[in-house]
Order: sequence, then structure tokens, then C-alpha cells
Amino acid sequence: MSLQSIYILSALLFSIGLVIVLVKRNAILVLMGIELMLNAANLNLIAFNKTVPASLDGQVFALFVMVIAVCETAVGLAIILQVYRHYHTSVPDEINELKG
Amino acid sequence: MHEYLLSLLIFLPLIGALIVLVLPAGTFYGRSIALLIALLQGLVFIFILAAYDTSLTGLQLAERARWISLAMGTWGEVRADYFVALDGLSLPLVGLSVFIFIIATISSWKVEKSRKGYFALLLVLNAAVMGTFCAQDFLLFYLFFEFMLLPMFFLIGIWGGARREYASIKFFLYTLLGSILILIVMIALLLSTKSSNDTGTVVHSFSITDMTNSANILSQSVLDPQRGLELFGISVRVWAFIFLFIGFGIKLPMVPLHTWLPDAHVEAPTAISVLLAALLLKIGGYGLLRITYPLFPDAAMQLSWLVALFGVISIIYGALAAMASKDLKRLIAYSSVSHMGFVLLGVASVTTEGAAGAVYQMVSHGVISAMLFLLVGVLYDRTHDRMIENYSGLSSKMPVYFSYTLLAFFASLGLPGFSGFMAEVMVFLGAFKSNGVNGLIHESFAIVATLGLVLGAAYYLWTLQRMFFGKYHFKSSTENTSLVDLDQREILMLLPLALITIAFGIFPQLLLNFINPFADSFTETVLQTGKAIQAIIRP
Amino acid sequence: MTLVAFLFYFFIGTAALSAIVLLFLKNIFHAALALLTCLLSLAALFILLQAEFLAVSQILLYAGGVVILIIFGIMLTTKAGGQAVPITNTGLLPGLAVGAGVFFLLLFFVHKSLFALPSSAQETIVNNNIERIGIEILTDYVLPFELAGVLLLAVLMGAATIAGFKHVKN
Amino acid sequence: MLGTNEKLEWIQLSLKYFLPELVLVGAFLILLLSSLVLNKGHQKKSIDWIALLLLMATLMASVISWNQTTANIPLFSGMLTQSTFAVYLKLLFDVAGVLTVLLSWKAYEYRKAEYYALVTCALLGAHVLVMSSNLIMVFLAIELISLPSYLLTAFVFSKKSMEGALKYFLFGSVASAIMLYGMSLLYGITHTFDFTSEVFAKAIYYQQTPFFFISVCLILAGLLFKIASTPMHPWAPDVYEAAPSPIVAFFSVVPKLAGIGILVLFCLAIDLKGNSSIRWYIVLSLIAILTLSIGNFAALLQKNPKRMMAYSSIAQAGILLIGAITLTNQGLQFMLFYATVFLLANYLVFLYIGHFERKSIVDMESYAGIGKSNAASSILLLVGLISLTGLPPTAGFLAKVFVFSSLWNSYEISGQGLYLVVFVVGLLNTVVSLFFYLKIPYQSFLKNGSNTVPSENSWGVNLLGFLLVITLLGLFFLPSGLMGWLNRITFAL
Repeated sequence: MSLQSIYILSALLFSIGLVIVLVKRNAILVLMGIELMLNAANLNLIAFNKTVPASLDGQVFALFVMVIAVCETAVGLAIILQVYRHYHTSVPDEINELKG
Repeated sequence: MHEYLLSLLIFLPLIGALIVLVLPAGTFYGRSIALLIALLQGLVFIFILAAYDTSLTGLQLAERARWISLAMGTWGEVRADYFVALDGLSLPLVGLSVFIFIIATISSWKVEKSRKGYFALLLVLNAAVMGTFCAQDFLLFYLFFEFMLLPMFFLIGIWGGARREYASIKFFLYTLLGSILILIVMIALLLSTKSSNDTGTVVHSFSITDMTNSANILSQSVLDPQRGLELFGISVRVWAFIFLFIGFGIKLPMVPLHTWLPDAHVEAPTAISVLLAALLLKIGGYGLLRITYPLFPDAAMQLSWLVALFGVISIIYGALAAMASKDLKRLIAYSSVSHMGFVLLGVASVTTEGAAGAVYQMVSHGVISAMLFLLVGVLYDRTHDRMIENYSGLSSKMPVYFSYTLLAFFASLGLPGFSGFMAEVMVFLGAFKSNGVNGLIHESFAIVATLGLVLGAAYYLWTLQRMFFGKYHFKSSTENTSLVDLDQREILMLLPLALITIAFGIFPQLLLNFINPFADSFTETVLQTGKAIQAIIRP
Repeated sequence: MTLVAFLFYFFIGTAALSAIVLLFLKNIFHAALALLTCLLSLAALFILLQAEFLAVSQILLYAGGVVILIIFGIMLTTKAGGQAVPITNTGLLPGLAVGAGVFFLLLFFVHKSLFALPSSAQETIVNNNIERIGIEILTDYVLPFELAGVLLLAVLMGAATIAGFKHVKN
Repeated sequence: MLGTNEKLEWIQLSLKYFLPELVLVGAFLILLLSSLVLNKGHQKKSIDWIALLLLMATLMASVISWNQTTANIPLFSGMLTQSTFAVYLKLLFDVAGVLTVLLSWKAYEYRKAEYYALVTCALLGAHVLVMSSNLIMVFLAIELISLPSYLLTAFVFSKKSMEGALKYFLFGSVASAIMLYGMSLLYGITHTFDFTSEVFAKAIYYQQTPFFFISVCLILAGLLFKIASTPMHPWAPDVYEAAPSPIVAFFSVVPKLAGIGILVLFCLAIDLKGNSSIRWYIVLSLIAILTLSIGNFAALLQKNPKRMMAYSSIAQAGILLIGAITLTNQGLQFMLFYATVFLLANYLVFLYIGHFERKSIVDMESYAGIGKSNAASSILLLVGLISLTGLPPTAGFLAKVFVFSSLWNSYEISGQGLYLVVFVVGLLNTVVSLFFYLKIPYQSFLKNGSNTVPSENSWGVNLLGFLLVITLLGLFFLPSGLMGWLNRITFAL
């Protein structure tokens, strides 16, 4: 039981989240990728906290991250719903009113 | 009263502009107010002449008020003043500006398109020009210098001819490029000089007088000659000189940075062409004499030959291009390039005669070019055609017009008895003497420049021959244009100009009384300080 | 290998596996389930790392909040007929390359910097973690706590406003 | 370690210095309540007044705390630090908030109370962000700004605005996730979130490793996203085009300045008073150069004024960064001067972009001939654009001269060639910026419009515009007062 494996898992989750964000063309799936990245960070925070047992900074931070993740998801889904109403899709490629 | 004369001169037109803007649209008051303001400025200028003492060198009628004073911690203090004053360089140019603005306002009398905006912008331009010539603080100078840009841009861009947008943007960009170069040097100067009367903390002052004094250069600053900072193998001080030279050279305009000028002139309305040629070009020469040379005399002594070279190129190229022009207005625009080349040559010689000649040439060219552009405007008003080849034998049809044109052409080509002759003679004298006195420029420059005179005579006489002599003929698309002779308003504009060229041609003392003290001190300061600084660099 | 150690590596495995699966799934609903698996494995890991409160929050907030919201979103935005929208990838290979690059970079540096550290990772067992978190949140972290409350309120209200807007045709 | 009671006392003491934020929270709650009461019926119009009064009150509270603050005071167990720098930025945010209300006057009527509540929430985030001395607070404050921003983008409720909101949301969430990961790595290195503490400084002093560099870069990515600086800028044009124009004005000022503020504080912390072996000024200089150039050159190509202003605000962020890169007192004070001028000029421009938008003038081309039919508005807009370009006689000129002078001064002292490169690139960019800033005046004054726009009664807009113009001119002619204020600000950590 070593913390190293946690760091490796965290790096893996972050990378997979990043790949999903870069590659996937569905807004909801991108949202999932973002959740993975946030969780990777949380995992790091909790694991690093183990090395400073005197304080609980890392755990508290992770708690706030969770709260914010919920907020983000709520906001994101509200916007995605409205986009769906206008465009009947949640695939960003098919949404192109704004000229880049 | 006495001590507020200059401020009055600068702020009268701004007040006038406000009044014009506030008055309800659709009235004809705009032009009357503009004229009234211009005449009031004339009155103020008479008071200035009365108060000015020609026996003194240096600045007179100074007004100084603290404008910006910022304590900057480790930097010391940054200070800019509202500092206006006149000397033998500023005064003739201010007088010229006052006079030309009266003429230009009369010449704009028949502007139809949105009068209110036109006269308001004209008045703002007026204030900016006056301010530029009076300011003795670099920041204030730069402010007025930049402030001429927008009114001019709109005056050409809105009231100009067919390709006005192109011309106005070209004008704007060229001038802006120049002013950015000047800005860079201004920042460097601000950081490298201190005020001469500071106590304890370092005061970075924008005062040009302070910057001129080489004792005020802070040690270990960018422009410190002792530090000898270099960029791409060339001293930073030389770079600064080059930047200023290009910045003011664009205004002058000097070949090869002149290409905005013909376009701007051809598209601008008559009154604006007059202002452009008579006043705005002078700011280039003024900047060289006021800032470039006195502030970097060491670099000036190294590079004067280059300045003279560009002067001669401008003289010759301008004359050749004028000869090749088919459009009368373009011809006169190129003749301006040629004549302003003499200013460069005069300044580059750094002799009393040369510097005095340069100032004289600026005033003289201001008057003569105003006359020439007004004459083109007269013809254009009647026929809407400026092509030389379309006219012939005009002398029989418009005898009064012909006589004024003859006079203006002769004045411009430098016939003795006109102001242009005096100016050019002085410049040649200076350029010849320079090699013997201070060894800055070679005599050959002066000799080549005389070629410009011959060419000038050639294109003017050729134009006279083509347009005015022979059998009357006018080729035009609209047949029933009536070529009537000058009316009273036009004579009212042209006659004073003609009288002044003749007066300055016969009694040069009228002007030299003011200029000479300046030319003496300019030459002395540049040569002495230049040598002193060079001695520091190469001990 | 103790049971604890076994569980530790087991949950690491499930978390990693479900994340990798998530990357290649073609059905968005299945993807949501894979995410749920991953998040629950992480909750289990939190317990093993003595962050019990976090584990509970993970289950409540993530599994109960985020994933449910996402599933709602999926249901509301799939096309009529219940047919799930197939997931398409663009630039999968470059994306994977970037991801692998980031992964190995992180691995390399984590290895170099952190593993080399003198391990101060004491396996101290703190009994009253939850109590300590409670006190910390209401003393040191009272400000972020309150601000998070404000944020939640703002987000709820804003999301409701946006989602509740009915598109009226002119 | 402090005991629980001492901590509670600290919280009580902190509240005294926390007045503006408390007022903001109160304003947020009042607006929420009024959305329940006032959204229906014809009392809607009173919302504008309520919001204006509440934000004015916040501004007053900030002025009070500006007068109170002389030194740095740690608040809430060191979560925040009240400093003159932070309070000055807070003053700017509150001015921006008041101006946002004025710009939104009588427009965007649907769900107005919620709209203002979200603006208040974002303002609160900006307030907290510039006071933060703890990474937890940084993250939370950035989210406090971001989440309401995503929602506000959607408040036009059109197809476009939803798309803009979605793009903003996705980009923003990814950026904050990346930043969070960087923070978690930094925590692993330093074992503390308090980046002003000695523990933090010591830890990074002994670990100037590539790993540290990467984790800081990840954090910078999140901050640069808020500043809309390269390479995190691509969201800006789409969002600016989509969002309501008062909100765009808000976006281009408040999150940007807040981001710059925290960036400065964070960089001062990791720079270790110049003892850091990683040369952070190189990173910042490169970012500034890229941001300036990309912003300006991309702005040249734009046909929509709001998109153009988006790129313009990217470029302006570059100039703000130029003020910040030297990390000297002087440079940062001038940066704040620039920020003040930028705020005013930017709001002035968006005031008119929004005003003309309501007259359905959306494209550059449709501005043709407006100089005649709406002379006063066009002239005031021109002054705003001139100030953004940095030409005299507007304060924009002085601000630019100040920023570049301090850069030059740093070059002179340190002899770093990179500063000179930044200097030259910055000045060249000023020329480039002229081309697009003068596009609108060019259209409105020099072109003749085909359809003349009715010159409707717009004295309210013009009065506000006139006041802003007077301030911009006033700051040029009499900058001493403002600089005197800024001289009170010191950056000792």
C-alpha cells in the first residue's frame, strides 16, 4: 500500500480526462472528462495530505472541489439543455452560429 | 495681459471651436466665428510683436505652469509643465500661422458640406498648430503635434476629393509612424535627463531647455554618452537622432518618405492644401531645429552629411517629379518637396547663414505655396479640372489670374526680389561655408543643389508656356463652363500674400531681425555642445 | 498481502479500468455508468486513505449529484425514440498521443521529485477525522465555506433561470 | 497553532475589514428576494434602481476600506490578505459594477433581478480573488467569477448566446480543472496552500525543479484563462459576440483585472524577491508578446465590433502584462493606472456598441454614415477608441507612456535584452492597433450610409458617455491626483 500507486492513478485519470476533452465531440461526455480531471486532482490532494498529518488542508480543499463540481455540472447541464432546445443536438460541431 | 498673450493665441481657437459646436446646426455663423477668431489672433499677434524684444536671444514671453508632477518613488519625480514661449525660430512661424489661418478661413468661405464640423475642426487644427510652435516642453509639444493628426485626417477624409479615404489614411499612417519614433526618443530622453534646478531627488523634466543642456544627462542612463550604449553596433544616441530625423523627415517631407504628400494634396480641399503646405510641413523643419539638432548635437555632427544628402535628393527628385506631373496640384505638391529640401540642406550646414536661411525658407515657402494652392483652387472651382494639358492660352481669358500666377511662379522659382530668392541664397551660402567653418558638409552638396534651381525654373516656365500662352483653348467634358476672372474675395486672399513675398524679398531685415539671434545661438550651441560630448565619447 | 492492501490495489485497478473503458465506449449512457464505477472506486480508495468524510461526500455529491444530473442530461438530450446518440471522436490518435505524453511527463516528474523525497508518509491512524474536518471548516475555512454557500445559491438560481426559459417563437 | 477560540476571535476581527464583501453578499440576497417579488408585473423597472443603489453602497464600502487600509492585514486565518493593492482593484471592480448596471438600464428585461444577482456574485468573486493568499480561496474565487459568467453569457436567450455560453463553459471548466491539478501538485511540493507563508517560500526555494515549473504552469493556465491571454484566449471572441454588451464590458474588465491581480500576487510569491532560479519574467514576457501580437493581428480581420473588441481586450491584457512582468513597484503602479484608464475607455466603447446594437447596427458596415445622424454619440465613441489606441489627448496615451517608460527603465537597470524586445513589439503593436480601432470611426465619418439611422433621443446614454470622456480627458491633463493614490500602494508581501 504505497502512495506512489495513487499518484500514478491520479496522473492516469488526469490524462484520460484530458484526452476525452480533446477528442470527444459530445458536450455531456466532455463534462464527464472534466469530472475525471477534477477527481484526479482530488486524489492527489488527499494523498498528499497523508504526508502532512498535522493538518487537513488537502481534504478540505477536496471537499470544496466536490461542491464546485456539482455547481459546474448544474450550470453545464442547464446550458446544454437550452442549446439542445435550439439546435436539437449536444454535439458542438453541429453548433456553429458563431464564426470562429 | 502681457503675460497671457501666447495662451490667448492657443486657446482662442479652442473656445471658437466650442462656440461653433454649440451653435445650432444649419446656421452660417460657423465661418464668421472662425474668421473672427482668426482676426482676433492677428490682433494678439500684433501685441506679441510689440512685446517681443529682437535684441535678445533665447525665449521670451514665457508662460510656465506646473502641469504634471508625479512622485515616482525610486524614480524620483516626473514633471511636465505647461511651458510656452517664443524665440527667433518660433515667432516667424507663429506669425505665418496666424496669417495663413486668416487666408484659409476666407478661402473656405464657400464650403457647403456640413459647415459646422468643418469650421470646428479648422479651429481645433489652428489651436494645435499654434501650440506646436509655442510649446517648450517636450510632452506639450508632442501633445499638440499628435493633436494635429485627427482634425487633418477628417478634414481630408470628409471634405476631400474622389480618393479622399485613401489619401487621408495614407497621411495618417505616415505621420503616426513618425510620431511613434519620436515617442520612443521622448521616453528615452525623459529617463535620461534631469531638471537643471532640482534639489535632492532627481526630477525628470520634459522641458526642452533642460534636455538641451548636456550637463543634465544622468550618468549611466540610456543616452549617457559616457556609458556609450550601443544597439546593433551603433550608438544609442545616434539611433535617437535617426529616429527623430525620420519622424520629422516624414512631416517635412523628405524623399523617400514623401509619398503621402502628393496624394494628400491632390485630394484635400483647397484651404486644407494651403494649411498642409504652408504650416504642417514646417513642423518637420521646426522639429529638426528645435529638437533633433540641439538635443543630439554629437550625433548631428556625425550625420549632418546624411541630412544634407537627403536634402539634395529631395531638391532634385522633387523638381524632376514636378516636371513629370500632369496634374497642376501634384506639380505644386512636388515643388514643395523640392523646396523643403533646402530647409534640410540649410539645417545640415549648421552655420548662421544656413540656419537662418532654413527658417527664412520655411516662412517664404509658407507664403508662396499658400498662394500657389489658392491659385490652383481658383481654377478648379471654375472648371473642376486640374490637368495641365487641357488648358492653353489662359492669359487672354483671365488676365488678372495670369498676373498673379506669373508672380507666384516667379516667386517660387527663386527670382531675385522675391522672398524665395533670399532664402535660397542664404542656404547656399551656409552650405558652401560649412566645410570651411565646421567641416560638416561638403561644398559639392551646394553645387548639386543649384541644379534644383535650374530645374525649378524649367518646370515653372514650361507650365506657363503650356497653360497660359498661345491660343485660348479648354478641353472639357462639360462645355458650358465659363472661365471668369478673379473675384474680389479671391483677390483679397491673394494680394496680401503677394505683397508679403515681395516685401520679404526686398527687405529681408524684416524677418532676419528675428531670425538672426536664433540662428547664431543655434549654431553656437550645436557646435559647442556637440564637440564637448564627442570629446567625452572619444577622449 | 493483507486484505486492506488487496482492496487498495483492487480499487485502483477498477478506477483505472473504468476510466480507460470510458474513453472507448460508444454509448453515452454506458459511459455514464463507467464514470459512476470510477467515482465509486475512488470513494473506496478515500476510505482506505483515512478520508472517510470525503468518501461519504464523494458518494453523496458525485454519485448522487453529478452522475444523476448527467444521466438526466443524457435522457433529456437524446433524440426521440430513445436511441442514444452515438459518440464520435475527432482526432483520436493525436488526442491519445497528447494524453500519453502528459501521462508520461507527469509520471516522470512525480517519480523524480516526489518518490525521491524522504518519505514522511506516516501511516498514522487518526480516529476523529470527521470531527476535525468539522472544526476546521467552521474556523479556518469558514470563509470558503460561506462563499461556497453563496456560489451554490447563485448557481441554483441561475441554472434554473436558464434551463427554465421557454423558447417562444417570436 | 492557534486554539479554536483565537481563531473565532480572528474571524470576528476580520469582519471589520470585510465590509464591502458583506455588502455585496447582502446585495446578492436582496436581489434574489426581489426576483421573487418584483419579476412579475410592472414593478420590473425598479430593479435597475435597486441594483444601482446596492452597488453604489458597495462602492462606498470599498472607499471606506481604502481609507482604512495602510498595511497588509491577514484575514480569516490567513485565507485573505487585505492590502492597498487589493482594495484599489476592488474600487475598480465596484466602479465597473455600477457602470454595468448603467449600461444595462432598460435593456435585457427578462429576469433582470437574476441577471443583477449573478453580476453581484461575480463581483464578489473578483473581490475575494484579489485578496486571496491561499490557493483554496483562489480556486473558489475563480469559480465564483466563472460560473455566474457562463450563465450571464446566456442571458440574451438566443441561439447564438446559448452557443457562446456552452463554449465558454466547456473551455472554462477545462481551464479550471487544469489549474486545480496544478494546485494539487504544488500542494505535494509545498504541503501548504498559503502561498504567502514562509513554509511555502522555503519549500519552493529548495525545489526549483522542472516539476515545480510544470505545476506552476498549470496554475498559470487557469489564471491566463481569466485574463483571456494567449494561449488561453480562444473562447473570448465567441463569448463576446454572444453575450449581452454590458456583460461583455464586464467580462473584459472585471475578471481580467482580478486575474491580473492574483497573477501578480502569485508571481511575486513564486519569484521569491528575485531569488528564484527560474526566471519567471521570461515566461511572462513571452506570454505578453504573444498575447499582444495575436490580439492585435486577429482584431484586424474582424467585421463584428464585439469580436473586434474581444481581440482588442486580449491585446490590452498584453499591455497590462507588460506592466506586470517587471514585478517592480513602479511597473505595477503604472499597470494599475493603465487598468483604470482601460476600464473607463472600455466601458465607454461598449456603452455605444450596446447603444447602437439596440438600433440594430451590428456590423462594421452598418456604422456607415452614423457620424452624421448621431454626431454626438459617434464623437464620444471616437474618444473612447482613441483612448484605447493610446493617442493624446486621452489618458490612454499617458497610461501607455507610463507603462512603456517603466519597462524601459527596467531594461536600463537590468540590461535584459528581452525587455527591449517586449518594448519594441509593444510599440509596433500600438501602430497595428490603430488600424482596427479606427475602423468604426472610419465607417461612421468617412463613409456614406445607405439607410440613415434615426437619431433617437439618447441623452441619457450621451450624458454617461460624456462623463466618461471628461474623466478620460481629465486623467490626461491632471493625472497627479490618481498617481498620488497609486503611490500609496506597495507590493511587499
